[in-house]
Amino acid sequence: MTDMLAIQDEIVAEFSSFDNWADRYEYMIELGKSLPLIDPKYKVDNNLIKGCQSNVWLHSETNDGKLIFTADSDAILTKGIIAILIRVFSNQDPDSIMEAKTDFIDKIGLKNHLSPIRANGLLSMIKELKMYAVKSKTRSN
Amino acid sequence: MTDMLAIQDEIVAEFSSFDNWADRYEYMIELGKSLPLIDPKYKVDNNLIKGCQSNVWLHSETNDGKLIFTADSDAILTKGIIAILIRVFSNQDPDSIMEAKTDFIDKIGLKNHLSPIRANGLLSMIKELKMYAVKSKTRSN
Amino acid sequence: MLDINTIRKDFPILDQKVNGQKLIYFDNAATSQTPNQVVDSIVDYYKRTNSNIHRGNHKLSIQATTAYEDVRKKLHKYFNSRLPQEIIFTSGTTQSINIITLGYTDLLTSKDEVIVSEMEHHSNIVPVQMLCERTGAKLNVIPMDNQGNLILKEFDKFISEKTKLVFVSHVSNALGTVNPISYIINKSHEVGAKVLIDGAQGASHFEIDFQKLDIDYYTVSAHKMCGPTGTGILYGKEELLNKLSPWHGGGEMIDEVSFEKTTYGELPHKFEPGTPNIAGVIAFGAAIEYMDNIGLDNIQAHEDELLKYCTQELKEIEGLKIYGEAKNKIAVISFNVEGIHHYDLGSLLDQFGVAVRIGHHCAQPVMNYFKIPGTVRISFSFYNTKEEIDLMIKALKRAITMLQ
Amino acid sequence: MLDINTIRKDFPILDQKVNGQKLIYFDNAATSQTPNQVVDSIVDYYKRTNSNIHRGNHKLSIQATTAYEDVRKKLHKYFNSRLPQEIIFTSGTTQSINIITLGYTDLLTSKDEVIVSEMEHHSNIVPVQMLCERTGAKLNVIPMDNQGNLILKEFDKFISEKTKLVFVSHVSNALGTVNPISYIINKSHEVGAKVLIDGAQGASHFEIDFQKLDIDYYTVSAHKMCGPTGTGILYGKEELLNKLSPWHGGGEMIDEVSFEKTTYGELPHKFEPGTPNIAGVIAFGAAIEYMDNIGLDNIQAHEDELLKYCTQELKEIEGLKIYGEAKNKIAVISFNVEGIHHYDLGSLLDQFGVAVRIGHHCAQPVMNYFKIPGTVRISFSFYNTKEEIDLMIKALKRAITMLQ
Ligand SMILES: Cc1ncc(COP(=O)(O)O)c(C=O)c1O
Ligand SMILES: Cc1ncc(COP(=O)(O)O)c(C=O)c1O
Repeated sequence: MTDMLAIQDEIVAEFSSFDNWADRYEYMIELGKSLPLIDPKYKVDNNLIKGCQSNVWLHSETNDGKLIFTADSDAILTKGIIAILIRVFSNQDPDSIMEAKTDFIDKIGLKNHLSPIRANGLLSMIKELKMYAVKSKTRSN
Repeated sequence: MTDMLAIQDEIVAEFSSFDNWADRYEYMIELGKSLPLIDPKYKVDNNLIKGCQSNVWLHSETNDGKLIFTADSDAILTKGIIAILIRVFSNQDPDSIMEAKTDFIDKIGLKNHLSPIRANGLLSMIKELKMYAVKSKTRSN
Repeated sequence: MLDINTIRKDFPILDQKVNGQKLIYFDNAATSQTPNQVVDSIVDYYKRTNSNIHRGNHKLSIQATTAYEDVRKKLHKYFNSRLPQEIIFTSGTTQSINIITLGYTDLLTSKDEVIVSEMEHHSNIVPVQMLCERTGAKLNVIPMDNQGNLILKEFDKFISEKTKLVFVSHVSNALGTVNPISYIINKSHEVGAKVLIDGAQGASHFEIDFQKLDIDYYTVSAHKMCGPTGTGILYGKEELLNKLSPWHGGGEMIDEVSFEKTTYGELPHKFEPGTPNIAGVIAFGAAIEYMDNIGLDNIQAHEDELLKYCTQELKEIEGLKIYGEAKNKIAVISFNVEGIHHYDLGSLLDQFGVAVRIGHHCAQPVMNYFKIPGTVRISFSFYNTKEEIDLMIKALKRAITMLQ
Repeated sequence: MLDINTIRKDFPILDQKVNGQKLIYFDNAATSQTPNQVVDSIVDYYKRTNSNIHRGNHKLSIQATTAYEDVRKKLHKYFNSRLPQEIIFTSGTTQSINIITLGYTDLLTSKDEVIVSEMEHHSNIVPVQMLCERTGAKLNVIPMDNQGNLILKEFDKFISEKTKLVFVSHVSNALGTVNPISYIINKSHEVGAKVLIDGAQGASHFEIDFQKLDIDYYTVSAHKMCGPTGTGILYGKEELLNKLSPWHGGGEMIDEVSFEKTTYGELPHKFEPGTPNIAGVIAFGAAIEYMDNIGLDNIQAHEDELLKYCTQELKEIEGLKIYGEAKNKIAVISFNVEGIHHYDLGSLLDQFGVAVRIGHHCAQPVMNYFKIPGTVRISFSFYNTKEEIDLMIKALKRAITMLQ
């Protein structure tokens, strides 16, 4: 488990190395393709996140006190966004997830490329990730 | 009975002699005061003309085949307008009234001083005057 | 203190002649004038941003959506609502009130009662009458006294567990009376009734804090507060609006549509079907900013001064009677002169360049109360001056002389 | 022939860069752009005329009222209605449709039937569903085929003496299909049913003659035909509108108001409560004039050419599927590319400066028919060019390469 802030800095550094939008987008698409895919049996309505313009399914499992996230979406750019989030949030303990700051999103200029609706979608995803952490804590208490 | 067109020309001439609005309005007010007033017993809802911003009552009687109009209003400028109309339309035979042109109204610049609602009121008055003529003809046939 | 000369530069419309005379615009309660800043925001929108909002995914659409939603946030802060989505954009006060009266159709029965005041604008009477007709609910009318105050002890008699809704204006457009809305709201809440405050004449004159006043519903028209025509807001508490059914269907207000089952979206979208007045809303934002910069305190102080001064001057005219002399009153003076019809007076004032409103001011019950067909109404805004009042008084005196 | 270069000078918004790229605006079905002439009319209104209308008696108010009513007359002539008062100003198509569906609440029972098409915009579905829910009337849905044509023999089966109302769009905003409204109107009239034509996508593209087509109700949004946001019209035959109750109450729409009895005014006022979007209506008039000067024949010819050219170019792209291939179709192309989500495509096109709409286009039943979540939609206006299509095709090809 790497420290969440360190991962965030890493991502910000990666994105700042691109000097045009096409490269940034191609990288997002690449990330999207690398997303740890959700087991098809969890791709159910119950795991759908509301507020996204494309469908986003999110699933979590606990492994050794840490939360492992898998996800999928029908849009590749959305997958890229989730891949970034999962890189930060997955394999962390619930407390860290609950307290995690997310200002790295502003730093990589993602919001510039998101419509308000999609920005809402992004917020919904983060909320959902944190909700899983809350739920997992309640369960283990 | 003077010819209706002659009366209209007369009115146009009178109004064109004023070179400022205040004189024109004062003349209208004067005309308003000279309006042949309706007998109070005819000042009933039935004789109210719709579409005017102030109340206008109109009554007609037949005398020797000619229509005699009397009227009243609670606003003096409106009375002035009716006075002008009555000067043209009263004491004429129904056929002349029905066929009368009313372009003298444009010529005296009255419409310039009327809001669209009041212009509607003016049209309503003329319509009413003509309706009396129609009715009187139907009755006498 | 306001620097009126500087302010007036923002309103080129005021600087013109009508009928050969300097325009004196005293018809602000009907619609206020629009400063350059607001007009510029419209031009800017159409020349740089124009695009349909919400469902769009391209740059212009994103910009337009952001600008539109920013105005919602601005109004939410300006009026201190608890949540931005409690601000619903409508085409104006009239539409706002109708959204509420339509929405309550399912919630009232013939056992319920509704209260309205005698002083209301038709927009706050007719929809309420329609609602009562649809549901059989009983309509109680708070009467007023001859100063133009609501008679609160009559209101106290009406208010009961049966009362479900109360409709009262913040300020009467015909008389200028500022109504005791806190009293009415508190009394109503004691029995569980909800209150709609018609704020068409309120928001332009003083600060309003929705949460502090515990307001259930409030309505505003942008065109009465330096904004454009065709937009306004309905404010409602979230929990109340959530319970209300939308009676207008269309695009944007739904979650999902199919012929089997359609589900409605969340606030504020539920009550904003179809393409809204996007340019209008953005310009409304500019208007709020403009008024906020001037400062509502300054506005109120200046308008009060005009009101006092003008009232005093008018009272010196023989035969002139003012309708509405409530202690708590603003920026509106309705009057008649003995023996002269309001219509004649208005017409002559217009010839003198003075724009006033005449007639029943969409408040016929008020006219019926005073047994008059109408009044001449002067109404001020912050850009008006004492000099304008002096000119108006002079014109009025000449008009009276001509007409008597 | 249109001189597009000259025309484009009227639309400064088209001459800008987004995301560092030349803007290509292909989202005209959502909202059209607004020429300088229309924007100027708004500025002129606020700087010279702004005033509340109808009840006013002073110069500004008279000018504003005249300008507003002149637009009504202009639209009456433009669309050839029998009477000016058959043109009701609303805030747009969605509001227009809701006025009708609310108005029919008293006129339908559970024995009646209503017909709608599968191809409609949510604004022409949801209010109709609400009406049927309120009244218990049965809703029949005309299905479509996979080319995007309404299946008329299914319509023929539905239409009967029980049918009271039919709701069909002139042009589908999702597919571009021009519907056979004459056929539908004639068949409906044979059984005494009335037809509402949702003209949101019609009036901007071709000439419409209300009387010749014997149209009962027609709706228009100004913002889709070079006009401003927040206004539009409801057209209805006088005798039909006279029978319809208003469901929105307020100022201006009444004859007399008292707590004993309120009577409604005549057309068009009955359906225009409250202060309307005065500036918007006046600008709508300027838009009609603008389009009329260009000429709808010219517009249609040019747009047809763009449609044909673009369709041809798109068809050469592997895996690209166009939804909506009706013979009679205009200015709209919906498509998807195999294996790529419309959302990804739209986002990349935006980066290339191409503004298109993605999603369900407020026509979820159409998406359900094709079993897709949405499409990319290109839509043209007369100011678009073949060069823009070429640039878009290039961008689209690059986007596809990036995404595959
Ligand atoms: C066919 C159709 N009907 C209705 C509407 C709704 O129009 P408005 O949003 O202007 O009310 C639209 C606009 O998207 C449309 O395309
Ligand atoms: C007190 C009051 N209520 C309601 C209204 C109606 O507002 P609008 O015409 O903007 O809908 C007005 C406007 O005259 C008003 O003064």
